[in-house]
Amino acid sequence: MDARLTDEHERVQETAREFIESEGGIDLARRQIDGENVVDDLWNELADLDYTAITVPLEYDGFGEGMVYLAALLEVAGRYALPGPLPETAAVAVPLIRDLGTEDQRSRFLPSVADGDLRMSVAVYDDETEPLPGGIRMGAERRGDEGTTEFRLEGTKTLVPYAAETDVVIVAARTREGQGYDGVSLFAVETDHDAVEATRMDSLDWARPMYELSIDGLTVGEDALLGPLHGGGSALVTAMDRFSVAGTAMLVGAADRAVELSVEYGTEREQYGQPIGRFQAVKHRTADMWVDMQSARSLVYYAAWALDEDEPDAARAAAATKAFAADRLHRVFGDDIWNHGGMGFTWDHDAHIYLKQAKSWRNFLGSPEANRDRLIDARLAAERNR
Amino acid sequence: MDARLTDEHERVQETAREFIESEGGIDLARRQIDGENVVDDLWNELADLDYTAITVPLEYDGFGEGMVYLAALLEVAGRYALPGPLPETAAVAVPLIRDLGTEDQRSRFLPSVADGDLRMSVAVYDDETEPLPGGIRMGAERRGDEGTTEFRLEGTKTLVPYAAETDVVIVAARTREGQGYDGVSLFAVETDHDAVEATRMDSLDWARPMYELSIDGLTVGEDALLGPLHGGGSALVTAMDRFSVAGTAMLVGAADRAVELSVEYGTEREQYGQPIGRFQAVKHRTADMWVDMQSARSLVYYAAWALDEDEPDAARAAAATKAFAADRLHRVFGDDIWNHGGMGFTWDHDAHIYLKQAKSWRNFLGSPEANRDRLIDARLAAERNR
Amino acid sequence: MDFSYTDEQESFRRELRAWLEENAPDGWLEDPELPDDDAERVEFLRDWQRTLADGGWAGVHWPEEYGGRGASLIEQTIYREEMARINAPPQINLIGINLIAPTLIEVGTEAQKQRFLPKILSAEEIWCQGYSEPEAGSDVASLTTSAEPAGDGEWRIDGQKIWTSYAHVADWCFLVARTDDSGTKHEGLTAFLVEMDQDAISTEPIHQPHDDRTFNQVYFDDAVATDDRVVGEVDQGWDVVMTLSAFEHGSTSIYSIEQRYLDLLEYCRTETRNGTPLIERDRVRQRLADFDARIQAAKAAHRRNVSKQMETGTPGPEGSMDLLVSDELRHDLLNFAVNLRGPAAALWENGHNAFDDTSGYIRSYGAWIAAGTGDIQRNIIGERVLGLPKDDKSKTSHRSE
Amino acid sequence: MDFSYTDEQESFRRELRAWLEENAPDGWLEDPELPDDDAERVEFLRDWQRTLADGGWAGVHWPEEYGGRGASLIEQTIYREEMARINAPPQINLIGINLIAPTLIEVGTEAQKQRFLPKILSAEEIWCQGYSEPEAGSDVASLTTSAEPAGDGEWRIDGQKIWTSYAHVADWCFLVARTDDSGTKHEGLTAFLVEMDQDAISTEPIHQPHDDRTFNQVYFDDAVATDDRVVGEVDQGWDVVMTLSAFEHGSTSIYSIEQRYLDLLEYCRTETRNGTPLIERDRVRQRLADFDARIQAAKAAHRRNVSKQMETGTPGPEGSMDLLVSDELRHDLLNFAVNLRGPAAALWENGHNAFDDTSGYIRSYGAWIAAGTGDIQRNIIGERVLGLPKDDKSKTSHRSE
Repeated sequence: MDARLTDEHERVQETAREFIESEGGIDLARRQIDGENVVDDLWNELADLDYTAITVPLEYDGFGEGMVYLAALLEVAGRYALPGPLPETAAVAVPLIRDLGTEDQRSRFLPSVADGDLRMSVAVYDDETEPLPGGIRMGAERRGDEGTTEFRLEGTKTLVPYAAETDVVIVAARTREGQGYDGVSLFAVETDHDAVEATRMDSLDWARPMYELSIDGLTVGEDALLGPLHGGGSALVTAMDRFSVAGTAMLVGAADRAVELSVEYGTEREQYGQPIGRFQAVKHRTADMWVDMQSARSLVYYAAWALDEDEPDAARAAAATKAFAADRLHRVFGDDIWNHGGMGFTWDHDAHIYLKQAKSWRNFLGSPEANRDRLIDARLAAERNR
Repeated sequence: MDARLTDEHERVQETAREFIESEGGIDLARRQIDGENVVDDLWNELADLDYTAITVPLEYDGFGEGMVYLAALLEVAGRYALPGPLPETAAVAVPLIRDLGTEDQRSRFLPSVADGDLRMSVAVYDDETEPLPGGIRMGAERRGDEGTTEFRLEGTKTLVPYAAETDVVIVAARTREGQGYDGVSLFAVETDHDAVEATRMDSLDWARPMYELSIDGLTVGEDALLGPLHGGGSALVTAMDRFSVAGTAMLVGAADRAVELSVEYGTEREQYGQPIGRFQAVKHRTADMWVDMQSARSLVYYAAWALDEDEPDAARAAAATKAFAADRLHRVFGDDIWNHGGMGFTWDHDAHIYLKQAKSWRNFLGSPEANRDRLIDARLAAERNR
Repeated sequence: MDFSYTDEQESFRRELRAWLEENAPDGWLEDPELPDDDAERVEFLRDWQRTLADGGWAGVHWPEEYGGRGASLIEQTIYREEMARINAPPQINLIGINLIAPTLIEVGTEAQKQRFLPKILSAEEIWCQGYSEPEAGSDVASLTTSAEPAGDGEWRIDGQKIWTSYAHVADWCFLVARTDDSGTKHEGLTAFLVEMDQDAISTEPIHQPHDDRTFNQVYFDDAVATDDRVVGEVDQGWDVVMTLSAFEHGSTSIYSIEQRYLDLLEYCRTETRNGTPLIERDRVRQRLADFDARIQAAKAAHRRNVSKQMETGTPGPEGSMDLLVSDELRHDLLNFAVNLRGPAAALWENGHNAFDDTSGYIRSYGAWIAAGTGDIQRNIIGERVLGLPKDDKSKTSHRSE
Repeated sequence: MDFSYTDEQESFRRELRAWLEENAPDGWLEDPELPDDDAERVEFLRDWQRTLADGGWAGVHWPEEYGGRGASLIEQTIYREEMARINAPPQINLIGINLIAPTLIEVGTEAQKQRFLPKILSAEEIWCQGYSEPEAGSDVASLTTSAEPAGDGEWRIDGQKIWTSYAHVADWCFLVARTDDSGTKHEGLTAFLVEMDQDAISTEPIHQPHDDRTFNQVYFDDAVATDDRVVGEVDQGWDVVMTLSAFEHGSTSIYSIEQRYLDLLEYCRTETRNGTPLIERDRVRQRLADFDARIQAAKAAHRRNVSKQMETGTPGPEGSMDLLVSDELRHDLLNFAVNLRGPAAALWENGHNAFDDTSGYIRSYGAWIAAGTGDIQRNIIGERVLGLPKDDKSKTSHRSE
């Protein structure tokens, strides 16, 4: 056992930090928030640094690394609320294609992702109020005879991150009526079809745009089907686990920064002739922020490791990570605002960027409540097998 | 509107306080805890002060006062964790007999209660793990013909407060199979029958003993039946509301005292050369204790008033009172221990007496969760009728 | 003890309710919505306050001689209940109505009253309050904005204020400046009424996290005020600050929070997830019931406190409890409301409107801070209500000196 | 990064598990219960520690030359996991094993090691720790118990200690006393090994809220210690205190908390209310899942911390996080467990046994305080981990000076 980041992980964190700082740090996110699209240029640079290749297998020109390595990097990205579909591409799409794809699909997508030529996202919801799996409704009608299977996709997916900034979106559709995830199939859909249109939604977190993705009668071949027909559900669940851990890794990086901001302000800002960090209310609140951040970080590392190692408790660990971190890290950012008084409640202070990110993530792909349900089911199953 | 205690309420509080202090204050509870029975002597004195007559109607030699007056008194009693079945007698049994009793029953019981000659309690549970109404199981078999109706009670009630120190226990039994409270009837059972035996249980709060009350084939006449046959449920629910408000009033008095203790200690005790109440951790925790206590007190007063006035939201207010206060006042006592450091975690410090009382009350006659269920049902019904 | 309203109080309610049904802005009762456009919104709110003033409902707690109704604290509570019931638009000149006018009535000159009160009431002149400064925060007495006599009965004001609500639309500012720095920080302050329409005053909006810009920085660069605009005595401004802050504690937002809660309850009855109304979920019911109990507790506590004030006349430090409880309740309620939206919590709602939950939840962080932060309320309760030893470092804010 | 155990570490676990299955007290594995009677319980626990010592499992982290196994921090973690798995009886001489012996090994004389270590290991001599005093509380350096040279190599000790666990059964006390009061409060302290069997020492049990009396007040009235019982240098006792307190931070109770949680989970699977298992209730499931996540987080954090210590060798102030998280978790879990009992929460359970939830829940208040209180842990984290400005008034306890 050595439950620390390796020297290599720490090196990549340091490099990433230097790189993002040199590009302006959190100003990248602020520019995105102000309406600029910083993703295209940024992505090329991320590719130059090989970050897009991290989770791509060696045989497809990648580094064959897993969630731990990626989480280490995403912590740094989260510190700057870095725009771009890095979690979607590297934590969700690449492992799905790696695990489910045919040789043809892998060759088609993975080297391009590694090179930075292809960005990917994932579209699950058809209804922004229904939790999963109920929120998956789009039908994909099977056509053609045995030899020439085709699917016709029709409908509108919602809450698709970065849909307009990505080339391929993995779309969850129902190919068969079924309970829960049964009957769900995954399709890799290229976004530059005429029949596919992305419309920007008013995402709470303007640094991470969300889109409606309307698919107006798009016919795709069997080569777009990712994994077994009707049987994409379990892979989707694992993909969402990876997404949850990746997203939480970003929030942990942000929370680490929020603690720093509170410590800096608590040391410098004086009220009544004293640095405010000397008041126990501020000091203890900041200590609690740090404890919550370290706890969430520990869960992220463990879950990332368990996913990489295919440990039997990987799903439980991912569920615990999201269930634990969602509201607690949200509170960390709120407490940072609070520690800063009036200065914290301004657009110029970074906490609101993180706060909105945390709130956006809370219910996305599974609320803490839903994850607690999953967690306890997994725990009970494990105990029965002991 | 004048939502304050009246001068008369305040006078009775002052008198009660002086009286209890003169009797030793919380040492009465400590003597009871140490195994002495202080109830008998104390009750005579309470009767001399007319406290036992407060809720007895004027025409039965009482004062005809209601829950507000009683709550004001019980706050003081709670401050000293005063032993004795005062809530059981004055808040539960007397109003039940007043509201449900025949003229004969009223005349038989109420003047004796007012005089201090009769103490009463209430027995609902047959199973100490089942919440109500499922916990009411004892059957009362109807016997005899029309003219000479009798009931044969057989079984063991549990968690009966002060059963051995009371003369009459109101026993909830099932006279008919039914859902929920349907089929529940109430019987006034005298405890000095040979067929009735009270066995002390190891109550968490030794100042308020609990008993198993075994009834070994006791036949009672129709004059023991209180209220309608099969239809005692709704009166029992209201009685429990009164009990909840009365019990919470005692806890509020205790919490008021706990705040005082923390303030005293925070002012006197020095650590690192400073009174510890100057540290914000202690100061803010104590402020929160006070806020919770005042909030619970406000709910008690409102619910007591609403019960007295038969306001349409009386049940909702009682449910809110117990739901709000149970865990929060429990935490007030825990925080008082905490503020006192090692000194708080001793038998000599009073907080543990209050803490155990709060924990004993938490689930008794309805957990906070069950009360929240009731509250929201009542609120929804009220909103539908707006 | 009596928690119910008298017939007379109920008739006050009926009169107000009838008036509101007659005079609420067009369509408001069916669908309360403020104009999106900033300028339109200001105009709408000015109109609304003028309508209130014309009906005698703008400053109900003002004495009748100044256009009020001399409403008792209990009637003011009824007023709040009724306004909350229809989600009434806010009074744009609330600072003037609730803080500045009562202060002028108490310590202003007769000429000041005659000059200012009518236009405060009708919102013809909107007011802001210049207290906070970048380096002073909640420690108002440390302010450094200076006012110096410039001859001819004029004062020259220099300095910077921050967190000034409505400064960008205000016609007048109730400003506290330092006129003598030789004494302790509470000495040598003076309160001025400063006209905002001067070249020497500029405002810069502060961009807030809910994408709103109603707070401002205000720069004074040789701004002018005349002797007759001094409130109270020169160098005795701290007394004026204390007079004004006593009025801050009389308020409560519990009734508007209750209305939000009832709206949320209705949402939970009608909104479904997987075909089941939210209200049927145990976890939703339990949370709603806890909010219900907290609101009932806060309302009962407020009524007890009002009853006490009816006798004593002064709001005690117990007002800190209402602020603490209300601010946390509002925040928790709105946060919960956003979470209930499901995956859509990742989206803004209704274009950042004043009445949507998402904006409200973000704004609630600001409300916490504007109210002086829970830390300060807890200091006030600990020190002034309970008598715990004061930390000489942690003054319990200007509200309570 | 690797959270798994090596084969070697797993074989340590297998060896221990096999030994425990062979050597646990009779019937313990089926039904772990300590004797009710105080004297019997002490005898039972002495026997158990002797059994552990005989098997080489009493002081696994001690060097082999003193009867330990030189177990690494990771092996110590495995040891805790396995002990928790069977709810093993506590080691009665845990203070000796975990704190005093390691301190003697580091700073004691060879004669002290030879004399004391074997009997600590076998529990032939039980130890207590004399730090806290009525007026000193968590501020250990303010202690006033004095030791003065009385000639012939003897010291005379006078004063009073409080919260001294096991003093009523202890044979020896690790005592810190003031030998020079001319300097600052951290100077002039000396650590002594004091034999408890003297007329000049009396103990008085402190009655605790869970009706236990394992804490004591200890009175020293001209008690004697000889020169060879001084640990470290005379007047340099603070260094010894610091050496000992470093060992306090190496511990964790998260594995026994996890075992409690698993027991509670089992309870919820089998226990019904209204005919339905508790585990099927949404509100129960949600709470259990939250505990589960908190426990997983604390375990992962502990492993990260242990991995770091394996390199650095010293437990950092991060140990405060483990204390804070564990103490709150234990309390919340036991409080919840009691609440789950339904109306029976109004009763003691199983006669106040060490393993019942009700006693545990009450005892958890004491554990909080004994651990130095969350306030102090938060000070340590704020000041020593995060570097926030130190309040000269709020020393972060003797643990961290």
